[in-house]
Amino acid sequence: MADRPITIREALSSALREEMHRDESVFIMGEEVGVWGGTFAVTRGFLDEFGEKRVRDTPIAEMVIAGSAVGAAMAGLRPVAEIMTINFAFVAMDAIVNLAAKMRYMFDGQFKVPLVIRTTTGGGKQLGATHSHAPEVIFAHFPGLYVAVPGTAYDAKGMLKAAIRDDNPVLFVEHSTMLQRRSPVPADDYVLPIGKSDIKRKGDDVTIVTYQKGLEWSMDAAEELAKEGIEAEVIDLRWLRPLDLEPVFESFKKTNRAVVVEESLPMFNVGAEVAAQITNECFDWMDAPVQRVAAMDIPLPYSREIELAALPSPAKIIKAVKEIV
Amino acid sequence: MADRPITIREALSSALREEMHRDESVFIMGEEVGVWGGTFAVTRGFLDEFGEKRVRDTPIAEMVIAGSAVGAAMAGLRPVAEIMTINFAFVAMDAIVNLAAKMRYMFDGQFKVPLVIRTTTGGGKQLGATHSHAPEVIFAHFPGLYVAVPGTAYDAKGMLKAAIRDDNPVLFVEHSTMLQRRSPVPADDYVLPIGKSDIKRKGDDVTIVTYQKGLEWSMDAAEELAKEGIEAEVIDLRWLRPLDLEPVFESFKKTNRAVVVEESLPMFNVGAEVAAQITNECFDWMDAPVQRVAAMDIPLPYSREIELAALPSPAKIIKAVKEIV
Amino acid sequence: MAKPNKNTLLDWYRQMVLIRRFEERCAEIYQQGLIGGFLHLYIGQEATGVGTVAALRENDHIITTYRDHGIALAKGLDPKAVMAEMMGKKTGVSGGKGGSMHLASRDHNFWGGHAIVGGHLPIAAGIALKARYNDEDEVTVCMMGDGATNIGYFHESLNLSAVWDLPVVWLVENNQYGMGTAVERASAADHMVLKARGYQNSRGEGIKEGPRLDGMDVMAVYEGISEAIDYASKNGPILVESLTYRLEGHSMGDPQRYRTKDEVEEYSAKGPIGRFRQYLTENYKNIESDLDKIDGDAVEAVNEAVAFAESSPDPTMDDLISNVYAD
Amino acid sequence: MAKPNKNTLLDWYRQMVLIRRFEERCAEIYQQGLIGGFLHLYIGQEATGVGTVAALRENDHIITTYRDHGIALAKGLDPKAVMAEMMGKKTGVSGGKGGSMHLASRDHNFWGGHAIVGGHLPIAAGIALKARYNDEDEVTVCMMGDGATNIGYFHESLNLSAVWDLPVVWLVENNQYGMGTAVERASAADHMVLKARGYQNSRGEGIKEGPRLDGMDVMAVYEGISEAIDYASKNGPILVESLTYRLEGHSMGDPQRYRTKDEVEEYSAKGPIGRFRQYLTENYKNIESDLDKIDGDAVEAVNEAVAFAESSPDPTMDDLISNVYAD
Ligand SMILES: Cc1ncc(C[n+]2csc(CCOP(=O)(O)OP(=O)(O)O)c2C)c(N)n1
Ligand SMILES: Cc1ncc(C[n+]2csc(CCOP(=O)(O)OP(=O)(O)O)c2C)c(N)n1
Ligand SMILES: [Mg+2]
Ligand SMILES: [Mg+2]
Repeated sequence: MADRPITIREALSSALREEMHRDESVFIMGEEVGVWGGTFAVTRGFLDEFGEKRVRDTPIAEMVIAGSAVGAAMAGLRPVAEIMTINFAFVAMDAIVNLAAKMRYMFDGQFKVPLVIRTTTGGGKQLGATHSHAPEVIFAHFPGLYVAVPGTAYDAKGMLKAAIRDDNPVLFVEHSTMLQRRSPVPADDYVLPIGKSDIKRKGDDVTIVTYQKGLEWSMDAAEELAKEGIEAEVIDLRWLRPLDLEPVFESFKKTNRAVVVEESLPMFNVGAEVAAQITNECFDWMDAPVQRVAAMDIPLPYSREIELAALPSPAKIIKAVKEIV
Repeated sequence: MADRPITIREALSSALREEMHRDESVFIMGEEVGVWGGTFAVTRGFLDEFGEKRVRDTPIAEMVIAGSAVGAAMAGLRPVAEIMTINFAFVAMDAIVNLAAKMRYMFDGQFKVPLVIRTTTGGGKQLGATHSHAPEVIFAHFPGLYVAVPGTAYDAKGMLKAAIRDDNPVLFVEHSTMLQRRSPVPADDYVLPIGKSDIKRKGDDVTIVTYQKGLEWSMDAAEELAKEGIEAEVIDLRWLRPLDLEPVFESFKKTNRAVVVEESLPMFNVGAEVAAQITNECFDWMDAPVQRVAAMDIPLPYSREIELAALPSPAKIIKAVKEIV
Repeated sequence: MAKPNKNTLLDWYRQMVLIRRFEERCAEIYQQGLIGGFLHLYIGQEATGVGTVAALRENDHIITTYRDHGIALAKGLDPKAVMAEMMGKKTGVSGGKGGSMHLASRDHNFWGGHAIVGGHLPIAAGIALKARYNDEDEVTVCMMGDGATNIGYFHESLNLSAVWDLPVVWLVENNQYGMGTAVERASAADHMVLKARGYQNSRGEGIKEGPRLDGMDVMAVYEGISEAIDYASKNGPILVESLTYRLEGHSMGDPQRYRTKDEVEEYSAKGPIGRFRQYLTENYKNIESDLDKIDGDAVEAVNEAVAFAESSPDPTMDDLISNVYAD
Repeated sequence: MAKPNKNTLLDWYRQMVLIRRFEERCAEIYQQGLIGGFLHLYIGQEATGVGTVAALRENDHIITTYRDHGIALAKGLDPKAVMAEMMGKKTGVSGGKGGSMHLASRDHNFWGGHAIVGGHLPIAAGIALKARYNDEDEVTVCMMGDGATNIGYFHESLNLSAVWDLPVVWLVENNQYGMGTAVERASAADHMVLKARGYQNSRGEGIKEGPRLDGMDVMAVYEGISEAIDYASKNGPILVESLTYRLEGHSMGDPQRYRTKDEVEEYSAKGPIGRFRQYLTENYKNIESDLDKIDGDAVEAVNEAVAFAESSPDPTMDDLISNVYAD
C-alpha cells in the first residue's frame, strides 16, 4: 500500500493501537487517557476499544504514575504511561531518574524496565512560566533512560513502536504544537531504530542540527536560505539519548559550519553538547565556531508577542547561519 | 584578626550562625537539622542556640520542605531550607524549578523569594546509583535560580552569606566529601559576590575550568603537571548560575588550551557549555578543542574500585591536558 | 463572624454577578483570540469564592489554583487590571506575564493563581509559617480542586501543617471532576473532608475534619469559612470542603464527554446566582431594582474592563527580561 | 494460615539469629573498611522481617527499604551472596553494584532494597498491578519505615492502590524514629495505621485499617501478616503497622543524640530474639540443644559468608559498564 499523509496525532494513535493489538501486555495509564480520550486526543476511542483494564485513567499523581509504571514494567507488563505535559514531569523527576533509569543497573540486570513514558513538550502557547518548558535535555543527562524527540508523523510512529518494543525505559516526548503536522506514513508495520538521527534536508553550505520544533523552524529557515543560494543540510537528532552525532560530523566535514537549533533554554542545553562534540571531532574542518539558537534565558511569559520573541524562529536561525556562512 | 584555617563544615556553620544572629528572619528547616544537629553536623548546637522556632526539623517530605520555604520567603522570612542530599532534590524538582525559580517572574515582580536551599552533592562514597549524583548542572539550566558550588572554606562562608542576604532563590550545593577540607578564613564578616568565578592557580600553559570536587582533582593534577613543567591555570567557577566565564576567556587567550573538569555525567554537562562558549569567544586563539573530563556515562555502582574508576581523577585530567599541550 | 446585613449581601451578589459577566465575556473574547493559553471558568462556583473571600479577616491570606478569576475579583482586584492580564497587557495585574492562570495581588494578600496542581499548597504552608513565626494572627486559606487532593503535595503540606500547627484553612472546592475524572474514580475518599482523618493522632488531634459546605449557597460558605478561619486562628489547621459544580468545561474546548447534558442542566438550575437572587427577593422588599442595577453595573464594568484592556499597551522587550531576578 | 509447628518455629529462630549474627559481623567489618557506604542494621527488628516473610505465600512479593539485610536473609538468599554484595564483590546478589542498601533477588520475588525514602511504594503498586492485570492471586507486601509515611510517594501510592483495588499489604515498620526524628515530631498521626482512614470513602471502603502488631513477637507478626495477606488477596489494599525498635543507630556512625541510653536498654531487654528463645524453651521440652546448635550454625554460616566474600573477585571494568541498558 502507498504511503499516506497522516498527522503526528494519528501516527501516535496508530502506533499505540497496533502495539496494543500485537501485545496483550502493553497498556496505557495516565491522566485523562480514558474517558476524556487523551488531553491531546491521541487515545480517543481507546477506552471503548480496549476496555478499562488496558486504558487506565489515573489520579493527578505523577510520582505514582511514573513509579508504578516502573514497577509494572519490572514485573513483566509493558506500560505506556502518560505524563500529560513535561512540565509535570518535574514532579515525577525522582521516579524517572532514580527509579526508571537506575533499576536495571543497580541490581545488575536482575530487572528490566520495558516502559514508555509519553509526554508533551513545548512553549509558545501562552501558558506562562510553569507550563512552557522544553526541558528534554535535562532528562537526557541521565544514563539508563532513552529520550525520544520525534518531529514528523513518520518518525513519531516508527519511534513509538520502537520505544514500546524495547526493553528499556524511554521518555517519549511529543511536541504539543506539532500534533497536526502531516507527513506520509506507510500503512504497513514499521519500526525505526533507537538512537539514529536522520538527515531531513541535503545541503552543502551549512549543517543545521536540531529536533522537534527546531526541525520545523530549521526547515523553514532552510527554504528561505535556499532562495539566497545557501543550501543547509538539516539533521534531525530524533533521539537525545542515545545521541547519534555521526551524521552530524560527516555533514560538518562537508559544510565546515554548523548551527544547533532547539526550543530549550540557552544554557547547558543540547546545543552546548553538540557544539562541543563537533569541535572535538571536526576541529580541523572548522571554519567558524558552531552557532547556537535557543530560547532566551528567561522563564516564558504569557503575553503573546513577547513570548514568541523569547523563542527561536526561522529569522533567528537565518541570522545565525549568516554569521558564519 | 589574622585568617585562620577552618574546615568547610566550620565555614558553613559560622556563616549560618552569624547570619542568624544578624537577622531574626533567617531560619533553618530540613530533615535532621535540629535534634540530630545536621546529617553532616553543620548545624550541630544550633537547636540549643536558636531554639525550635528557628531550627526546624521537618518530616521526610522534600516537596513541602522546598515548597513551604518558597512560601515563607515570599511572605517575608529568609529560610535556609536543607535538602539532605541532592539525590533527594529530584523529589523536590518541581518545587525548585516551578515554584522557587518562577514565582517572581510569573507575577512580574510582585513577590521575591529570598531563599537558600542547601544540599550536598557527590558520588564516590559507595552509596549506589540513586545516591551518587552530582547533577547541579540540571538545576543551573533554569533561569530564576542561582546555583552555588563552593570548593573551599573561604568561598563556602562568603558565598553562603551572600546567598542568605540575596533576595533570590539560591540552590547552595556543598560537596559531602569535602566538608573536612581546610583553608584560611578571615575572622571578620565578609561576603563574596554572587556569580564570580575565581582563579585558584596561575599558569600559562593550559586553562583548567572546574568547580568543587573537580577543583580538588584539578589542583592535584596541576601540581603533578608543574613537576613536568606544565603550568596550569585553574579557574574555579564557584557558581554555575550566574556563570562567569570572563576570566576563562581571558585565561584561554593566554593559554590557548583548556580542559573542563567536573564530577557530573559526561553528556549535557558543564563542560559542554564551557567548551561551546570558549570556542565561540576565543575561536581565533584556539590551538586545540577544549577537552572535557567528567564521570563515565553510567549510574555509579557500589563497589569501591569500579566506582572510583567511573569518576574523574587527577590522572585523567593530566591525560586530557597532555592531549592538547 | 459578623452577620451580613443587606448591604453586605448586595455586595456579595454584586461580586457573583460581576464574576459571571466577566467570565462570560472572557469566553467570548477567548474565541476571538484576544485571550490566549488556557481559560478555566469559575462559572457555577462563584458562591464558594465570594463566600470564602467575604469570610477573610483583614490580614488573612488567600491562594488558589489556575481557576482564579473569581477569587481575584472577589478580593477586589480591579476588573480592568484583571482583564488586562487576561489579554496579556502591561497593565495587567501580573504585567501580562502571568495570564489567566496567574492572577495575583500582593497588596490584597491574594497570592495567586497557580497552575501546577498541588504546587501552591506548600506555598500556603509557608505563608502560614510566616504568621506562626512572627506570632501574628493571620490565617491562610488555601483553595484547591478535588483532583488536587490526590497528589503528593497535598499529603506533605497537610501533614506539615499539623506537625507545625500552622493556621491554614485547607479548602477543597469539590466541583466533582478533575478535568474529566469524577471524584471517586481518582480518590479513595469520596468526601474530601474525610482526608483529614489521615492527619489526626490517636487522641483526635491534628487536622480538624471540617464541614462539607453547600458550595452553591454563598451564605453557607461564608458562615462555614468564617468558622473555619476562627478555628484555624485559635487551634491550627482544618480541612473544609465546598460542594459545588463546574457548569462549563474544564477549560475552553473541553469536549465534555465525561458527563451528560442532563447533569449539567440539573446543576445549572440550582446555580448559585439565581438561588441567591431568589433568596434576596424573598427576604428583602423592593430589592429588585437594586439587583437590576447591580446586573447592569456588572455589564458596564466588564465593558470598561475590556475597553481598558484593549487600549492598554503590550509588555515590551524590556518587560520580557525584567523580574527574572530581584536586584 | 498454617499454624507453625516446632520445626517452623525453629526455622524462624534460625533466621532471626542468622540475621543478628550476620549484622553484628557486618558492623565489625564495616569498621575495618570492608563494607562501604551506609550500613543500616536491622538489629531489634528481626521479628518483623522473619514473621512477615514467613507469612508470604509462594507467589507473593516483597519489597523493602535500604534496611534490607533481614528480609534478604529471611527470604532465603544465600548469606554468602548477601555478604559478597556487602563487600562489593562480583558474586554479590547485585553483582557488587548495589551494596547493602540494594539487595534483591528476582528469583525469590524479593524486589529490593530501595534507598530513596518512599520510592519503592509505587514500585510495589506496579507489581501488584501486574497481578491484577493478569488476574493472578499474588499479594505484594511493601515494607516501609514510619518516616516514609510522610512523603508524597506514600500518599499517591496508597490512594492509587485503593482506586485500582490493588492487592498490597502496606506494612509500616514503626521503629519509632526516622533517623533522629521521633514519630510524632514528623507525623500528624502517631499510630501509623490511622493513616488508612484518609483512604476510605464514606461507606468505609478503601484501604483497610489493619492491626498494630507487636513487632517484637515473631508469632504475632506472622499471624497478623498472614491475615493481612489473606485480606489483600480477597479484598484489596490494607495498611498494617508493626511496632518495633531499632536497637542500633540509624546507620553506622549515628551519634544517637535523639534518645537516651536507658530507652535503648529498656527495649534491648525486650528484644525479639531473647523473647522468642524464652517462649520456645518454655513451650518445648529439651529444645535448648536445638537452639544452641542453631546459634552455633549461625556463627558458622556467617564465617563462611565472610570467607566466601573475601575470596570473591571484585567486579571488573566490564561489569562497570554492563547492564546500564537491556539489549
Ligand atoms: C502536577 C500537575 N498535573 C497535571 C496537571 C494538569 N491539570 C490541570 S488542572 C487538572 C485537573 C484538576 O482538577 P481539580 O483539582 O479537581 O480542579 P478543578 O479544575 O476541578 O478546579 C489537571 C489534571 C497540572 N496542571 N499539574
Ligand atoms: C527522599 C529521601 N529523603 C531523605 C532520605 C534520607 N534518609 C534515609 S533513611 C531516612 C529515615 C527514614 O526513616 P524511616 O522511614 O522511619 O525508616 P527507618 O530508617 O527507621 O527504618 C532518611 C531521612 C532519603 N533516603 N530519601
Ligand atoms: Mg475539580
Ligand atoms: Mg523509622
